[in-house]
Amino acid sequence: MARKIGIYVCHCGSNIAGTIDVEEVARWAGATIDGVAVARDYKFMCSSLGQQMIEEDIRKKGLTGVVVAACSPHLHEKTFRRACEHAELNPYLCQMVNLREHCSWVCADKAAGTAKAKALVYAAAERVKQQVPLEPMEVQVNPATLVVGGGIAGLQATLELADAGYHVYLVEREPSIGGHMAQFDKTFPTLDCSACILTPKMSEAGQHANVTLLTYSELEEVSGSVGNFKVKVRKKARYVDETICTGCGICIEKCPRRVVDNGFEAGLGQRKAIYTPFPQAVPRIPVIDTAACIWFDRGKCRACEKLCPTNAIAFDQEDEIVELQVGNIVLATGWKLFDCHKLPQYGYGRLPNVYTNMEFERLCNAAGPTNGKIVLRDGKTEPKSVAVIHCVGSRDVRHNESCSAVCCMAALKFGHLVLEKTKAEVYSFYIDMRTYHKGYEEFFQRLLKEGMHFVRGKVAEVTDAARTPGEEGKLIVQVEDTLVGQQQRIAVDMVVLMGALEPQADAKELGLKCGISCSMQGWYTERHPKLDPVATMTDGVFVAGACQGPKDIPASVVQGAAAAARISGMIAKGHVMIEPIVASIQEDKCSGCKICNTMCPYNAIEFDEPAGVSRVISSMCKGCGTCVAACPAGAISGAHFNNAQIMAEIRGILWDAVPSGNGQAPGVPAAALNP
Amino acid sequence: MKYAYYPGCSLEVNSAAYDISVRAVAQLLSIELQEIDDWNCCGATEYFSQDELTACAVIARNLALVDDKVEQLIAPCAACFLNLKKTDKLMSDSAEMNGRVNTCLAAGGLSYRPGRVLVRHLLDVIHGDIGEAAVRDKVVRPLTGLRVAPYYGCQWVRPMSDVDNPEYPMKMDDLFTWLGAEVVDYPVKAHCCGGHMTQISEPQAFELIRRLLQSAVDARADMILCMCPMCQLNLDAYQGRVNGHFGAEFKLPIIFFTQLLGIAFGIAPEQLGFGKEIVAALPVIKAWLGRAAAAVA
Amino acid sequence: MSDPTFEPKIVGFCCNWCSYRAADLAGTARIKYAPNVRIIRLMCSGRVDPGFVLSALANGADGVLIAGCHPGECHYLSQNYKAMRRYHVLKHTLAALGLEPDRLRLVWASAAEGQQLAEAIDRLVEDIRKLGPLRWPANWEAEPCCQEAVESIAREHQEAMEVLP
Amino acid sequence: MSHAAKTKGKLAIYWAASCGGCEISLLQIDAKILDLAAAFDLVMCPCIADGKVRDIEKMPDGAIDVCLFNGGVRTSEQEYMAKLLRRKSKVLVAFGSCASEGCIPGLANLNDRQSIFDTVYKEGSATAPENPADCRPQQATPVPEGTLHLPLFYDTLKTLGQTVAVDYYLPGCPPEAGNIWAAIAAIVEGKLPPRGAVLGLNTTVCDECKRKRSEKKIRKFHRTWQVIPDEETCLLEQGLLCCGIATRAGCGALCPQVNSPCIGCHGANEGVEDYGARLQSAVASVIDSSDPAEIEQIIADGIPDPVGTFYRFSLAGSLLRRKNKRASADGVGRG
Repeated sequence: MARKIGIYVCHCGSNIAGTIDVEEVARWAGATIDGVAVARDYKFMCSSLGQQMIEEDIRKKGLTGVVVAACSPHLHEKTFRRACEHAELNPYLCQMVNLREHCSWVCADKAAGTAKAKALVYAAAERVKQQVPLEPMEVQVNPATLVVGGGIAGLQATLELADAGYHVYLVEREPSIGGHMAQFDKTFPTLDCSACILTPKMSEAGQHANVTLLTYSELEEVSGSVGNFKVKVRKKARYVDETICTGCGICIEKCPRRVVDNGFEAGLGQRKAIYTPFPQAVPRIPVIDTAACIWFDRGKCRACEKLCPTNAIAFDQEDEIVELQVGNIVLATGWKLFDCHKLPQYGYGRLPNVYTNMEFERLCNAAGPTNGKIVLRDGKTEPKSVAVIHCVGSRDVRHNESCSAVCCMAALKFGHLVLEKTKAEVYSFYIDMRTYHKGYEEFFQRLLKEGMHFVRGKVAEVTDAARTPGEEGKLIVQVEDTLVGQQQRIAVDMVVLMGALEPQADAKELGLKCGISCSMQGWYTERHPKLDPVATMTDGVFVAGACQGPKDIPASVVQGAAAAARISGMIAKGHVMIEPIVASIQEDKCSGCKICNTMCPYNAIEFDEPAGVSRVISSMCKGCGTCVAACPAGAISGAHFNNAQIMAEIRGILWDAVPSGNGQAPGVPAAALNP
Repeated sequence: MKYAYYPGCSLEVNSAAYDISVRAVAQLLSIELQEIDDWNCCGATEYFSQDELTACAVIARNLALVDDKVEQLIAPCAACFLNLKKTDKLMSDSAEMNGRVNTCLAAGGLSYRPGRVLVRHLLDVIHGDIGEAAVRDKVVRPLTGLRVAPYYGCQWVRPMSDVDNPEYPMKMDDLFTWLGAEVVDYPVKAHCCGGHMTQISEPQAFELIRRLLQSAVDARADMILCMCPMCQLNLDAYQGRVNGHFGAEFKLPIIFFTQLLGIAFGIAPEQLGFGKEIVAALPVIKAWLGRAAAAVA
Repeated sequence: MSDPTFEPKIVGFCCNWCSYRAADLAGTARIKYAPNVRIIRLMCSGRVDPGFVLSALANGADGVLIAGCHPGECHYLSQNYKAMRRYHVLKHTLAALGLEPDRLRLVWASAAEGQQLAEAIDRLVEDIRKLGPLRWPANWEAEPCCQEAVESIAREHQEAMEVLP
Repeated sequence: MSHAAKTKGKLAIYWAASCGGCEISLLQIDAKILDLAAAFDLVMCPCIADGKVRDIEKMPDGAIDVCLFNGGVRTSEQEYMAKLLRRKSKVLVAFGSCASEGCIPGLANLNDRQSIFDTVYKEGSATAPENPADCRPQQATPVPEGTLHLPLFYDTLKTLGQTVAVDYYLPGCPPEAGNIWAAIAAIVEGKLPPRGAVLGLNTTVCDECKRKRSEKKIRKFHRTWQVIPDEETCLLEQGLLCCGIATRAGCGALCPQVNSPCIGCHGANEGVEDYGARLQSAVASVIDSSDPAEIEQIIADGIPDPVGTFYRFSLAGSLLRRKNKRASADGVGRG
């Protein structure tokens, strides 16, 4: 049928018209490109008037394709597709030309800009002639949701969804939910006790009818796609039967083996071989640490088993794989602490009284190993002076270029706690003091009044090499006070290193399982850093909390709730529309060579043995087109990006490059040009 | 493997012990050293502060003189090591500098392509290329019970920190752990020895030296091991003056790490240049050998 | 051989998620770079079919740019590796067909690397400018003498027939 | 053949730049040749009958019912004949790989007239010693009787489709007798697909190959003489660069059957614009490495002659048609 193409060139005020002669481009297109029924330019195409103009042309002139030469499709493709839809033209018969981002804004010279613009428009016109109507695909949404990570962000998302009446599977790697927040004593800037605000949420999640807790468990495998994910979770053997255990704690009490607790107590305290991380753990069911347990070590003991009133100890328990079906996934896997050994000049690990921030959290915590007493490693001496060093592993090109966001406020909190609990002097060594949220700056001012000392400068080293008798037996902090412009040596009893927040070691691996990518550093990549920081590039997979980037508690809670809201919306609607940009296999052309099957990272291509052909499961296809390019038989076609369309685009974009004479590219055989 | 060898001026006279022990140890580890023919002074630290081009040209001459068939160069002196490395880098980073230096070299009928020669320090070669296993099975006299304080100084890792941790170097620590010595962990092992400060302002220099000696003594070290002639000179030759200045009683042998390495490998002390140091090291070593023998008996 | 007035025409294939967005970013940041690269959007560098590159050259392009997400950061997990493999094979073949290696280039650009992409484009354009025009189709444009030769045959045959009894 | 009764049609078979194998293959239709003879008068077939060009020239346009044209176009004479036969024939069939996509003669497009003549008349071991004076073919040579003419030898071999409009393509080097007969029968019975179509199957050789196939991961390509492949499993999976994945079916997987990889003589599958592009893309995609250096090594070791591998039969018909002339002049890409 005869093609009637409409071409619409946008001025975007002066954004495009400034460097491109848009009138000329429109005039030229109308005169030059074959099949163009109408070519116009307009101040702002995306304005309602601009859209109306396009819609009218479609109706009145019966356009079969529309080319909008304006800004990036990532900005306004939806807008103009909607306009076409209003005028009953299939939205996939609309093609955008990225004149603004890819041409006018990057070209210095108007002539060159206009020439480039013409080529881009020509390409789009040739392409749109090859485009065909497509219908978005509708997928039902399974109302159950998987939340990975039981820290504050994951808890928030879980409770929001559960309270909305939807079922949630909450998977947590540790024996208890709670995450880092459970280790803290106070929370800035209000100083309310972390446990007091967290534990109610934990127990609520533990008891909620709509929540299935899977603690001491890890995500094994994810398949399927938005609306219908299939998930495998590994429940690690606890050696305690959850169905019988009452959490009475006798086993823990009677267990003869004590070990240093490098997990929850950050190495400061001890725990038994059978343990719950902390008294308020949810669930209160203990786990046996096989590395420590005497039975696993020497085949003796079993004290816990003998003394358990409900015979819940099960030494024969094994890991079990649980299969779940969910519609959406929230990753809230949090962060890990920077390894302070990597900065030997600060002496962590060498100098006993150098602590990490997490160690210090436990030190301050009333429920911690010292019952909240701030004392040196000897366990009794109260420090007379404490130094808090900021940005340890953060804002440091050698380790993490980024700012860890929470350390300044945490450092101030530490300062307050020291001043409150001891008579010590407290020094903060900072690069910049970053206190930018509600009540934060006020907290900083409060600490200034409380008498915390602030030295602006990056600490060169922490050493025990005394130079003066006064320094003997102390830790000396060598620093240039950049405000005074002087080298200083400040002798203290205790040093706290504000270690950086880093991505979990296995963040990339987990991301791959869920089909989402990470930043160079390892933080999960959101769909849009500003306008969509909750969703990811993979539909149905959301991120919340510090796994997306360093965050404090309020920000994590916000993101957790936001993810939940997005998911509730999808569940309430019941279905999602997914772009029809998927691959399909023309079975009569397929010879079953099995090249394509290895191409798909989403296993969307299945092989039908009896028929001897491959098939694309369109609901699982993400439309990358790699198999289309790989198929040696040319049997696979990618909707909206098929060969005919791209080849037409190439010919169009080079309209001014083909030399005269018989320079046309050959077709062999001549007829073999169908998509 | 064959390396070009750049001894540098110090190793000719006051640090001859370093040169002797380097050659002895290298031979034993079958590190073939081919001394650069007609090498010249690296200009030490001063030249660069005077005139970068001159400094580079003077140093580049040595690189240009390296045999085409040899790809790596060993400079035992930390200052020479740094200067050679720095020159190569300045030339590869800036086409302009490269051009100007090569113009200078051309005057002498020479030329040098940046990156042609890889500048190494012996410590790095032994630690990396030879490696733990090979070093361990060369040991005939384990240094068990000997407390050593490795001293790195500045130029080994600063400003170019690609060979070791710039804040807290460890390679000499590793090496002597392999040899069975008790390596003391003292906090100032990468602090400055004062360099030429001794010529400018003795009180400052002496304070810097004292800190190093004090810290090593506090750590109950039997001796300090150096990898730089300047460091060795300052700590050894000025120890008396420092004692006088502070009324201290330091009597800490300061030797080159290659000398003790040689002992562990069973090379006779006289073949390692012992006796040239001012604070005698042999008595300490003999005493230790005595202790060791006693321990065995 | 290098002609400063020569403006190369280069086709760029960008993936929807990283490199195309990098180009968008270059725009939003008003980074000026050579106008010679004309970008075609694909969903993924894994969609780049060697045929696209050949078609571009056969249609008169002086060079081709393929841009994708950084290895390990592909929005489709690992598809840019397939692009990389094809790129190397194709380069191998094109070398044998006498294409200067500098005319085909693969670059990685994350959505945040507008500056880097702009620089990469400028470099490519400069390198190709040095090489001069490619004019691949001219390779098979018949020399005038061919037409002439065919006609002369026709003429001879005409004459031959006239002399028949 | 039932239609033998009605007035006989006229058949022309022409032979341009090709080896003659197509004619041999035609004869392999055996007894069917009688049916052919019954159906057609053979007005021209330089290989087996003495038809005169001038007779063809005298015919009215469209007088010939079917012309099977094999061979590519690499001289002025061949171009003349192609145009002549196009004019005179109702149905022009590009007969076999040479006419369709250039085939082996098309690999001459890796060189040009000059270098080919140099090879033949100067460097060639067979001819050069006989030719000390380095005589070259002249288009016109005056002799007492008048002027002798030789056709012009082109720089670039063209396919028939690049020279004149072709009605049908019959793939294969040579086309298998069965397929030839099927094509002729279809023509006679007028059961023809739309013009421009390829008379053959729309799938690839794997479809006809009995070998066991699984998902592919290749770490090393072997040359055929390096390994004795296992008879059961897919040759490509064994590291032999079997072109069957990309090659149009119709031969019954002849080569794989005898444990030898397909070399692609049937050309590309329906809808594929560039055979080599498809093949490289597929093969590259399953190279089992993500390290550029290693990939380059695998390719360099395993595919020393990429053009001869991916474009053995289709170079002249490919998107790029030939080697870059300017390059072959200044030596880029040589060796």
